Amino acid sequence: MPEEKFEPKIVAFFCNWCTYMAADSAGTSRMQYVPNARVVRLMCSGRIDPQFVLDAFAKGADGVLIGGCHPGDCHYQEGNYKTLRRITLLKRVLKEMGIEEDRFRLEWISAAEADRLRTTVNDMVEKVRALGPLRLSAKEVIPEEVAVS
Amino acid sequence: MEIQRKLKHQWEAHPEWAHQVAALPGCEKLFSCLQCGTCSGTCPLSIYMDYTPRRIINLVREGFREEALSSQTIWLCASCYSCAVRCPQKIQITDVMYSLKREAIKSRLFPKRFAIPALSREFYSMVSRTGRSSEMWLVLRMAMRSNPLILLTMVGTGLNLLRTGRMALRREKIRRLNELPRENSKAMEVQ
Amino acid sequence: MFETNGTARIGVYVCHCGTNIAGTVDVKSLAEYAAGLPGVVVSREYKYMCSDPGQELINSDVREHKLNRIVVASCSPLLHEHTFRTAAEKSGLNPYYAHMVNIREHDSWVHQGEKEAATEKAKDLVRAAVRRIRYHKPLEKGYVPIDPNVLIVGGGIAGIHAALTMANAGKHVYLVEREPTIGGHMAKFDKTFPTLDCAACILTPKMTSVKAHPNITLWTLSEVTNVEGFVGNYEVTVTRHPRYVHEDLCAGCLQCIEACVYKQPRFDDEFNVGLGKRKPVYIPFPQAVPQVVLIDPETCIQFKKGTCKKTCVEACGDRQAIDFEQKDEVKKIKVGTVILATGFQTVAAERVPYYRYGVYPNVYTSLEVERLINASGPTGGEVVLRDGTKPKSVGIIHCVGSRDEYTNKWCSRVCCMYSLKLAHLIKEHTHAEVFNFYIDMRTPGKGFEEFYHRLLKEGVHFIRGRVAEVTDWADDASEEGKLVLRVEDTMSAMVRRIPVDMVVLSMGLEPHADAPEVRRLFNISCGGEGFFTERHPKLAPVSTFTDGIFLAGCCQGPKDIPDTVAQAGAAASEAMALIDAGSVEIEPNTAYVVEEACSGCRTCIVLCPFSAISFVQEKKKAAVNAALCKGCGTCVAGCPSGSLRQNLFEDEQIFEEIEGVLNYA
Amino acid sequence: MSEGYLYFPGCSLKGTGRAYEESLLTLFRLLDLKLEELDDWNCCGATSYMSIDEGAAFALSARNLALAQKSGKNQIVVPCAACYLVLKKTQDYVERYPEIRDHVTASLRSVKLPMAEPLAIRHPLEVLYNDIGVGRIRSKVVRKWAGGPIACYYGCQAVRPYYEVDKPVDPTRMEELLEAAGIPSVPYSLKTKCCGGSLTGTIHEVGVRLNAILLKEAVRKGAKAIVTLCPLCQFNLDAYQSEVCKLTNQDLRMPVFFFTQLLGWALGGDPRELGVHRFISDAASAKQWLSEAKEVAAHV
Repeated sequence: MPEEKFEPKIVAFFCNWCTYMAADSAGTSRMQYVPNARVVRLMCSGRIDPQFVLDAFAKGADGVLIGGCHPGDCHYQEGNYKTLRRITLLKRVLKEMGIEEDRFRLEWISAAEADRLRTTVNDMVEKVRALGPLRLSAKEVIPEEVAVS
Repeated sequence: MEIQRKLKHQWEAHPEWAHQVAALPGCEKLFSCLQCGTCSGTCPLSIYMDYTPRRIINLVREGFREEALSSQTIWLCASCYSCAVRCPQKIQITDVMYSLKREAIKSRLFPKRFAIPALSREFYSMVSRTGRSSEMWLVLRMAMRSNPLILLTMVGTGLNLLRTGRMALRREKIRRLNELPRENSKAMEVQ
Repeated sequence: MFETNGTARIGVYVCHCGTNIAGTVDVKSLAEYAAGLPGVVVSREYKYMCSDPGQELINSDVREHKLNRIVVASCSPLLHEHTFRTAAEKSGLNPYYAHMVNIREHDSWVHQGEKEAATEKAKDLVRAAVRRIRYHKPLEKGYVPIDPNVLIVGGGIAGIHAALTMANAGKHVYLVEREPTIGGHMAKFDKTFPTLDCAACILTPKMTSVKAHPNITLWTLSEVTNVEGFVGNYEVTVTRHPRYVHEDLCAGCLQCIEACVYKQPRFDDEFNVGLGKRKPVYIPFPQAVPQVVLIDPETCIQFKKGTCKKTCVEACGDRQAIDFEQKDEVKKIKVGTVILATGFQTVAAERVPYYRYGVYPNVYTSLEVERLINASGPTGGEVVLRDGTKPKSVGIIHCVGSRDEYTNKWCSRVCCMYSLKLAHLIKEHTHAEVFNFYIDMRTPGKGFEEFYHRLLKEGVHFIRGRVAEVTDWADDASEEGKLVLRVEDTMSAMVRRIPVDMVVLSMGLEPHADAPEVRRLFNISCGGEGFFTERHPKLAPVSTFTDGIFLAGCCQGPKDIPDTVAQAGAAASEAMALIDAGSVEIEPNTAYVVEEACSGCRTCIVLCPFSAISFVQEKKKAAVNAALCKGCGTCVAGCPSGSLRQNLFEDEQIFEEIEGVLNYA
Repeated sequence: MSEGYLYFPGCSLKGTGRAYEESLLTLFRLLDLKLEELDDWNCCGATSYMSIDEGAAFALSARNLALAQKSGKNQIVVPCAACYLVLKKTQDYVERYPEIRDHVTASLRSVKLPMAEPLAIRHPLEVLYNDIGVGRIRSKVVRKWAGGPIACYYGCQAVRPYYEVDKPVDPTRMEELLEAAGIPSVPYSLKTKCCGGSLTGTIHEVGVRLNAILLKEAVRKGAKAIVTLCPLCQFNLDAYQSEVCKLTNQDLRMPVFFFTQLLGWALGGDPRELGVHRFISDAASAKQWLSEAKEVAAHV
């Protein structure tokens, strides 16, 4: 729908203890931000399987945002470090698939950083809007098994 | 002594104007004022003002345009920024004062025969024409436009400056006058 | 009765939450939309789903329409997930057949005025939930036993009150205090507002009974250095720093202090915030608990040079309580619950440079003045300037370091009242002319406003205006040798210059500098300003998001003594409620292994920070110990063969959610 | 320092503040610092311009920044406090407010000038303090001060709202540099209070009162002279002293120096080249102190 204004869809994977809470407190303090993100709640960003991200892109997400606790603050001690390792690998895969960097973002947002959450979402949506809708070319087949750990 | 009526009806206020001011650069935080008076307390000139800076902020915030624009306060402000750096809410009061000065001049609401608006306008036109300000000429024209008596108070000073070679008699001018921003006619028609 | 994983009969419930949601999200069309989704049998919108009638709605629908899945679109699951799981359970379903959609915090509240977009978002989220819940399974509730012992961190009035409450109820309390004595800030105060009863008189009895109580283990000069485990089963490491005196051997006779080679006290005395002096061997203050001396290695000759005559050891004699060799002692304890009562610190006066603290000697902080007024303080209760003279005029500046973008934005809540108290006490002690400079007078509390009126009658000056500067610039003879406060008297709209002999800065309250470390240690969260965050500002004010850890006192936000004590009592009873229940329900969101698929590659074993996964040699397969698993799912994401799975966060459920939000019908 | 600094004198330094320019150039020469005057610079607009037309005010001072950019140098020395602030504020607000940036860019483009990249706008006090340093000043002192303690007066716009020149609350760099030059100072609580700027010319009586306060406190603290870093401050305190004395009927006469005059003198500059003949009030003491100089060893 390039003719009318393009509204990007962002799938956001938030960890229960930091970023999800940040989003909650953004709500309680009535901070206003763009309505383009859809949150999928997980206990820890460490639960995020690269396939979730690939699936999201494959099924029509224009961007994927991952939110976890700051390094050292993980509710489960080190889950977010594991996330970081996986994501760095995943980023390469996405690059090869021709998915622009701005479409995939990992942010550490603590429960206290409601405003940071607000600006992150706004900023990402703005960037993705600039990129336009994601169109994975036909030859692009999402690898069923991307073993990253 | 004349007795003044102090009652204000709400229809006399211009709330929308308050929001226009708050939209100007530097005036964003207008509405976060706590009325603590730090600005007035730190201002070296507040003791000569008809409204203290704190009261000006509140007049603007409540939309009392005439009172704010015709106050002497905004012309007594010497832009020393004490208030701006001390305000616990980080309100750039100096910028608020500037914006009020500009509007006062545009809408001719400044105190009559008050030298400062005259000075500003003379300064403005001189600089827009020559690119430099020559203090002596400036003072002369300012005085003529506001209150020539000022000159008397200045004779002594003038002589001293001459004696010590501190008065530039030649009118300075820059070479590439064409590079100066155009005079804003709206601002100048006031003359 | 409907314990079936087969065909889903889903009920969707959209909550208006008054106008909180309905004001922004078109709840009617949302409910209508949901009704059309595959598997949905009933779809309703209702004013308050969390209310009894709301829950009853679910109950009757389950019976009537044979529902076996419940989706509630309302507020954050962190708030009401438990409510609706219980509702499902009451109607005979497995509680984990209920799922919540957050259309308030994540939608209506953050997209006000965007009705259309917000409604679209809500539809996406509901659709995702409807798709997800089809893959839910019945799960057994998980329970863990609660260790009856409790750890209380911080020995101020909050920690003391919580400790006594629980100890009296027969629970064993470990009270850990960083300082050499308990008592905290309150012990430093002279009188307490508004009743003006002496702080020591009401606090010290509680302090001594802490020491005496059989159920309380008191560790001063100690810090919590490590915390492991989870609700009901915390394993805590406490490091006891050496005081170089054996607590059990010292009788508190204080003869060692007499005998110290330093004949005169000459080192800054922390308890008197630097106004008094002490020796290297000292007791913080006469009623300190424990009544035991300590030696400060920074100033003791024996520690610095090793050449001291050790007259203190002589004086101690056969007791042999003094031990220069004492080292850190590490204690490991098991507790089921924790109460954090770590208190606050006052803003450093140097951060408000315009008031010239540390430049002009007669500018004091409120805490310094508390000590000056205190009968057991450095001047024995004499309010005198540093040169020993009595001030004839005193200016008390409120809100210093509070309500200020340059220091702390918040109101510190107690400053107005303690400033009034100081004004009264200073007048009483010195008959000086007292000026209070305030921005807003905040006296919301029992007897507070009355106290304010009392001071008005006593003739204290109240000037509404924030002092711009404290200066020694004298405008005329009347100001010579004085400190001049330049301020706008906003009530009379005049700028005034008020010369005084003494300036008191009513410093604001802020979180301890090391609050972030404590937060990390106990795995709880802080608000932007750095105070610990309660689970819910209204409904769970002393709980945290980490089960079994509770808050009391100013570590959660500025508050006065009555509120602190009330909160400490609340924290104690919350903890006891857990303990007396004997066990606590936990999310059954643990990981498990699908053995036939497990290749035994052991990738998962290193991934688990809680070593909950072991390798079973005979089967050559991984096994998860549910008791140790915390349910983060890191191993699940890492398993190459997909044989590790997580309850409540199964791959199918998450994929369905992803595709659901992306509008795949 | 090899590549040297651009120099923006501003209108006052060509008129009432002439001595400031003379002493500044002399001092920088003594320290082998190159100053290159910005070619065809224009008035910064001061406070008056801002009171008429904000857009034009920013555009006006932006022209100077654009010229500076074209000259290829990346730092410009601005001795006049007012000019210093206006140039800094222009650069800052152009950064901060898109609407202002757009207006200024357009206005500059219309006269074929580029929008300047941010460059270092510096006040001589801070240049001397940071680039030369108290130590090097001390080592270059060749004269011994006989003039008694002075009060360092910073005024407003050099120390507010931008804090590069010195600390906002209690600036001390002038004191430090002058102490190094062997010139003692008194604690002066009004060092950052405003002198009223152009008020002396407009609402005369108020302007004079402000200066009376400053002089009274200086005398009270035992100062024998005031030292400034702004042409307008110097002018007000110097030119209206006799009036202040009448107003307060106290003898508050004292020379009002530019800090560059005292430093230049201490480093051996020729008094004439430091503008010693340009004082109005108590010129006698000024002349005396700035000439009767015993040479001393190159350390104090």
